Amino acid sequence: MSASMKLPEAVRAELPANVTYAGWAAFWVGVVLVALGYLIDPTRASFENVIGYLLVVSIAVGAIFLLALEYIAGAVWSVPMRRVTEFVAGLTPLVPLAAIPALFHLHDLFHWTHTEAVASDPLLIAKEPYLNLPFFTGRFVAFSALWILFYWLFTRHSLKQDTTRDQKYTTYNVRLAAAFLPVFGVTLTFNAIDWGMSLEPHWFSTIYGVYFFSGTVLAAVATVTYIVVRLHEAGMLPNIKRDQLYSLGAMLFAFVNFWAYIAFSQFLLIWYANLPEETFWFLHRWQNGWEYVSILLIILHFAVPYLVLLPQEAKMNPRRLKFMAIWILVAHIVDLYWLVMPTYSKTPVLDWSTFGWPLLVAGLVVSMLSYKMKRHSLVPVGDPKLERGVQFRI
Amino acid sequence: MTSLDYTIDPPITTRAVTPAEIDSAIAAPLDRFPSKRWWIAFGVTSTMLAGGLATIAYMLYEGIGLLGFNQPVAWAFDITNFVFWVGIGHAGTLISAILFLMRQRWRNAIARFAEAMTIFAVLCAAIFVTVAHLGRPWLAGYLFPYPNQHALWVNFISPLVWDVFAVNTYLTVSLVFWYLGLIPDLATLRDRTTNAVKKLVYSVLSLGWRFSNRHWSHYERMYLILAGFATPLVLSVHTIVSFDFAVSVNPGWHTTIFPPYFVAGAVFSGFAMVQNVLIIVRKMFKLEHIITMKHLENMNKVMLLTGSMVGYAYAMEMFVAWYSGSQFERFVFLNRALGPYAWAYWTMVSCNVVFVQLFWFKRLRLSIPIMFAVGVLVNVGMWFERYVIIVTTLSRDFLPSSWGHFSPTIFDFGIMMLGFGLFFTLVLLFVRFLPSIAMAEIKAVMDGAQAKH
Amino acid sequence: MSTSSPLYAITALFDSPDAVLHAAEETAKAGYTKFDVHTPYPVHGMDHAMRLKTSRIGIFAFVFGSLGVLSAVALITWVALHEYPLVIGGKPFWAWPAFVPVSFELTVLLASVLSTVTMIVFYFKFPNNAHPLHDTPYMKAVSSDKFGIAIQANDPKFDEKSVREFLKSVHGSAIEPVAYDVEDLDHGQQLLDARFLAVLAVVMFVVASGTYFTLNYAMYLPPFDFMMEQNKLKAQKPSELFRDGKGMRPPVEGTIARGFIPYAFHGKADEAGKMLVNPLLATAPVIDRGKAKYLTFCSPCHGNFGAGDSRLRGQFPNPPTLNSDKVRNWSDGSIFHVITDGQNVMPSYASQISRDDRWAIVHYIRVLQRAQNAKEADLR
Amino acid sequence: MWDNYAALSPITAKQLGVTSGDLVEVSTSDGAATVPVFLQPGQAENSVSIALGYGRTNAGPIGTGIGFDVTPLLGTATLNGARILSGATIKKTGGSHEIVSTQEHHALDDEFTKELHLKRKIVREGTLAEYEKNPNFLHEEKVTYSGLKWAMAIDLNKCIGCNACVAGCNVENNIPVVGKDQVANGREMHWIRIDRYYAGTDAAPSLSHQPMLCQHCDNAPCENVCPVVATNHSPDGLNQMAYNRCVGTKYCSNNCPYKVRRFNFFDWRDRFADGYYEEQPFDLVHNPEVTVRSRGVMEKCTFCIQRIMEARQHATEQGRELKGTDVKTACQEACPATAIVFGDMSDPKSEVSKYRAHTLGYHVLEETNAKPNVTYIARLKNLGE
Repeated sequence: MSASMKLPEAVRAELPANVTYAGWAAFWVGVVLVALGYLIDPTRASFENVIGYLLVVSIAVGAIFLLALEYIAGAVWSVPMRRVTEFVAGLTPLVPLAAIPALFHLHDLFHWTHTEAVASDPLLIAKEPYLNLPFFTGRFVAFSALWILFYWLFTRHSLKQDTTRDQKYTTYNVRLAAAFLPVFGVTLTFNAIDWGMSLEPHWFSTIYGVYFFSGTVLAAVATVTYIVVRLHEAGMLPNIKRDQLYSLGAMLFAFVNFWAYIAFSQFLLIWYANLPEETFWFLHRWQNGWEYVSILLIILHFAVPYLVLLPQEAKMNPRRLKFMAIWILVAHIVDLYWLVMPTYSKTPVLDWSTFGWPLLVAGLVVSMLSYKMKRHSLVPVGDPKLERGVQFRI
Repeated sequence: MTSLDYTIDPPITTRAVTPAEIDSAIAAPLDRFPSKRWWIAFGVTSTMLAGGLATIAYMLYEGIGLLGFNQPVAWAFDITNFVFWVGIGHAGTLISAILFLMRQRWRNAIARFAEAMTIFAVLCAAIFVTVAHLGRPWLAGYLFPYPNQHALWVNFISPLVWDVFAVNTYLTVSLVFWYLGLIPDLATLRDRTTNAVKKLVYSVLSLGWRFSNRHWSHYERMYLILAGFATPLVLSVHTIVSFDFAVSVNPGWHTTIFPPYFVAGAVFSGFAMVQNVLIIVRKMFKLEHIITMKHLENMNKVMLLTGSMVGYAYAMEMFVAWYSGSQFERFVFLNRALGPYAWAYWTMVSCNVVFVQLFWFKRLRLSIPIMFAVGVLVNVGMWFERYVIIVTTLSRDFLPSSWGHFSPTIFDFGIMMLGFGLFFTLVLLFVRFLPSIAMAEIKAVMDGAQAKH
Repeated sequence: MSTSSPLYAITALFDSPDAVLHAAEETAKAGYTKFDVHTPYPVHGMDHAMRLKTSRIGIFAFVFGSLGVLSAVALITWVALHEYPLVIGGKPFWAWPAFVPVSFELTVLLASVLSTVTMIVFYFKFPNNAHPLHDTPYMKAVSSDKFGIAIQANDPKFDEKSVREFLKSVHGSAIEPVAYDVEDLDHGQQLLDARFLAVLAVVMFVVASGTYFTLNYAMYLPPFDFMMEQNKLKAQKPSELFRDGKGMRPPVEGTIARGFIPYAFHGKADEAGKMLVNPLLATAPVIDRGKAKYLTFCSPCHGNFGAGDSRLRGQFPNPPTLNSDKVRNWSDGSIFHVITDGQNVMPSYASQISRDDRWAIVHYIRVLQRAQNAKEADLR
Repeated sequence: MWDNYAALSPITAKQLGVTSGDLVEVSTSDGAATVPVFLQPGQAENSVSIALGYGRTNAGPIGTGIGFDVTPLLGTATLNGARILSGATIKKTGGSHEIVSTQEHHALDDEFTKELHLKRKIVREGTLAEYEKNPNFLHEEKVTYSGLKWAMAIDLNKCIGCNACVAGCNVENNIPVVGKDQVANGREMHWIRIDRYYAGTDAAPSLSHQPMLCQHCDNAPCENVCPVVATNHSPDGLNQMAYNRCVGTKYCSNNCPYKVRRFNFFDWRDRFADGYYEEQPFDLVHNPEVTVRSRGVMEKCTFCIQRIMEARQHATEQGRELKGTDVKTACQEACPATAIVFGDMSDPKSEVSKYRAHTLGYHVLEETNAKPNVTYIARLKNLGE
């Protein structure tokens, strides 16, 4: 490439103090709401805890997936913004913490933990080798450990490159990504089965893991998009052009469609075959007020983002991207709510306690970003693909 | 690993070539009399085609009972081959549309070829699902919604009607997409040739294209839009093919993961077929510098990815069948692995999941004999995947009283031959009569092709 | 290329994309509007350099896509709810999840095909193989590896000399004039050409009649006429197996079918009138039944009220009134006999009207007679 | 079953070292005959049963040369008297004969496939003692409908498995004979069949049988998948077939949990024995009220719709509503044990409604939610405990 291009220097930008304070405030308000929820109604709080946990998983582990995707595909457009993804993935070590309160209330959450219920239910007896507490806990620990390990390796290599500028770290990470993808597929699926599907232990759907995956990627891309656009607007990411934003917008658009495709496939097949062993799960979500949540989900998670992001111009418009990123995150939270809460309640429930975990997670993301930005360059200056990434044009 | 330099864009061709050289390299096979090897290959494939057509004709005369299927296995080779060919057809659109949207420049060298193979494969599939499958193929028109005096329309609830719409849409849109890409190349050929007949044909086919930038401007936008349509379309087609099974109540067919799983499998087998054919074509027509090892390696990587997705789906099916606790589900999957058709199941697993893992190793990924062998095995495996899904499921479903066995007859192999004969005959004619690499697209991504401002 | 034919454009060739991009910018800057750049592949940034507007083809795609989804939903809804509603698998008539795949496919089909056709026909004015640029050395060059600019003669600022100089100033080589071929002169868009329309009409006729023939005849030609010619003996069809050639076998002489009561008074009107007694009581249901059967079978001749005043009056020997003294004085048996056996031109109705219904009709005729000849006592 | 055979219990067969299809020579004091073996769990040990009437030399195109002539076993004394002979011997001759049965034999010792009919609740049984203790040991879901709706009930307690219903149905509905080779390939055409299952062990087998026909499901999986609406639902609850519209995709058969649909793989009538079916007087044999189906068409039990239509015509002629009792199906008429009941299930007083409401009534494969209209009455066995 042309020598005229000047490589960016390490960028040490810090979030404005008020943003950092707002992040901490949101976090602590969230913590208080969650704690209050546990004091008042532990059962409901633990269900909301599951939503919060799955939200953190989808943002943090989804971000690791985005890192792996960049390396394995040899993508260059995302290199100038990769640090943001790494910072978001920085939530990974906190992921297990988000599940700890719920771990103390597994009995409230999971019907299959009730030994007397299992004893009289042939289906649950059949599932016992998988659905039992020691194995469940074991899986939880193993999955968390794997995620943290891969997060740590990815970012360690990337950060080392800032100073050494050695291309071998890219090669390391490419190999790491190849190793991570199968691990990601298996862990994310079984984590979703454990914390989502087994809430209604009689129900089963083979596509559940893929469904959760589509939401995961969407949540991670939306988080990264929002942060990138905000930092770009604040002048902290000068290398980002419309071309890079377009790629983010296209990913959002693609995964909005992918989610709709997976969700519709699952619904259509179960609706069509009309087998009682499967339909009851959707019937729970189509009765007593849940039908409004279901319709809302279609509008929030598919119809609106689809129409808004459809024009080519929209995918590179920073304001619209910022707006849609938040929109999609909200839709993702509604999606998790729709997956989890019908098990808890026959009718939809919504009050202050519902907002505890989303606030907590939002605060956590901002605080994590602020913390990481103080310590590391906002641009992976040592990455050999950086220059190509900066020059990327659609 | 020092050989890789991440700071530079990977080159498109292995050695520097000028646009004029591209033209002559690609147009060369069209200008000379075909080689003896081409004629031998053509002789073999057209004989297969003729044999297949004879089989179909005899079946039309005598009845599809000549095939081996029975009660309860009422679908067998016919639908296996249909799904197989539709699947093969998926690589083309994936390469031409999805990789285009992802701005993977390497796809330009193989897109034309893959698109052509899509069209040929979908044609094969269409033949299987009509004449080799229907009890009364002469009434295949009933599958289309047309106004008639009975006021009776098609059943829009039936997945088979979705199939009719999906396959026809896919065929039409693929043709449009392929033809749109061909127009500039046909114009180039028109301007190159000195033969009056060829000139007339190319002139008519190129519709008067004259490389005007006022046209390119619309053309590029249209190409992007078509790619945007083709991407969900390609997903929808194999999704709908998977619905053919998944909407049923049969355990082993009714599985919610079928849509993404079938799409992954289709891309998997399609890439294997494209890779196999390209290995031969690049050798025969000396195009190694344009269709490079990098192309083959990338295709192998996609195969590794999709093969692993297929493996994931197998594992999920097995796990959830167990997890469901339903005795029907559990039985069907145990029966697949241990029952009378276990040999087919394990052929499928080893070909689709195990062998393709060789591509983890760069050296094997770059070895032409190995990758060719794996590509063939993948297609064998994917054929058996459909066979396993269809035949084992049907042979032992709900009522043990109605269980049965399927064994193919010679006519089953006859219709199978028809598919391969038709496909490879069309491929041979294609490389002989049309530019098998998109000249304009290659030129557009070569070094120095775009202004450096 | 005769010198007498009018000039189309002056062309110049360039060797690199940078050169042509620069030249195009300059051309636009110089105020030429009717010019075109020809490149073997799309050169990025050229739209901007030529000051072209962004293509609006996407709007067509959106419109055609919307048309596709609307037409699919409209067709399916009409079929499922109005044209032929059928119960299928216990699903609702309007089973919307099942309609999504077809709607999607039609959307993609119409959007892709129609917008491509729109682009080729309306934007490109194709098919058009009679453009002056065709078969020029210029075209041969730009179709392979050269880049060219053509400034057209119909540009308001066009002046041959200044254009040549301008092209030279932007480092164009091979600056050549391109003239119209004589026969090219009038050839623009030829979609409405009479010959083209004639060909189109022939194609339409062949396709339409072929489709009609295929759908209505070819699909049922032998040997595919299996179920039209079924190997079974339908009622009243002949059979070669029997000497008399009749497929339906007459009952053996002297036997009667179960449930069949023979009529003993064929041709014996007087006896029937004396011996037969109406077995039915004149209850309201019986009279209603008689009325229904009377209105079906009798009223076409005898009129709705038995007055013999139907529309057939004057066409045949006039149907008699049933209210005459003669008929009023008949016994029930006589009326029954006439219905059963016929009289004069009136045929037997025994095969159409069941025995009980004939007796019910008799009751109803009595009702009609009494209504027409009501006594004062009846009115009370 | 296409030929006749020597039925042996699995244990006796093992002692003799023979298995299904092996030829054996059976000899009595009067003579000997060679017959293939067919294993029949439940056959008494050291006994053999053989059907007479096969192996004829002059019985027309269909009957000639089918099976084995065993009359030599009968002496003049036994020919007209008791057909139970003792003192017979069996000898393995070597060689084998292909025996074609419409139902596969499943080994009783294969844990994988053993007794699936009970595990899957296809055949439900109880004991008399169990029933006396708790009549509600089966649970039946009740659904209410309005208007005339056809339904059938089959009492497994009464059914003796004689196949008379199969024969009655074949004659009524123009069902073709397909030939041994086609039966061997699983292409028999019967609209109603007797499913038989074994349970227990070779030494103490228990037999269950069950007439199986189209269940005329309310949520029929077959109807959804037909692309040309050749199969759909009538307002009176019949799952009906429009043969003329059928193009033969066969998906309906695949999606039928009961596998009761039958496909015309060939035009059986011109195929079998040199077009034998097309000769005179076969046009007289066929029921003129029933379509003679051609090749490429799917068919199945119609609940004798031609009889329903005829009854409806009579009712209309008589100016009254059609009643459930007006129609008897061919299988119902043929059943010597009156195990089959047919009628209007909307009428709570009809016999079929009472069967449906019976505590022993159940539907096969209720898990599929197909809502069948054929009710089976669970069989009670008196084990005499």
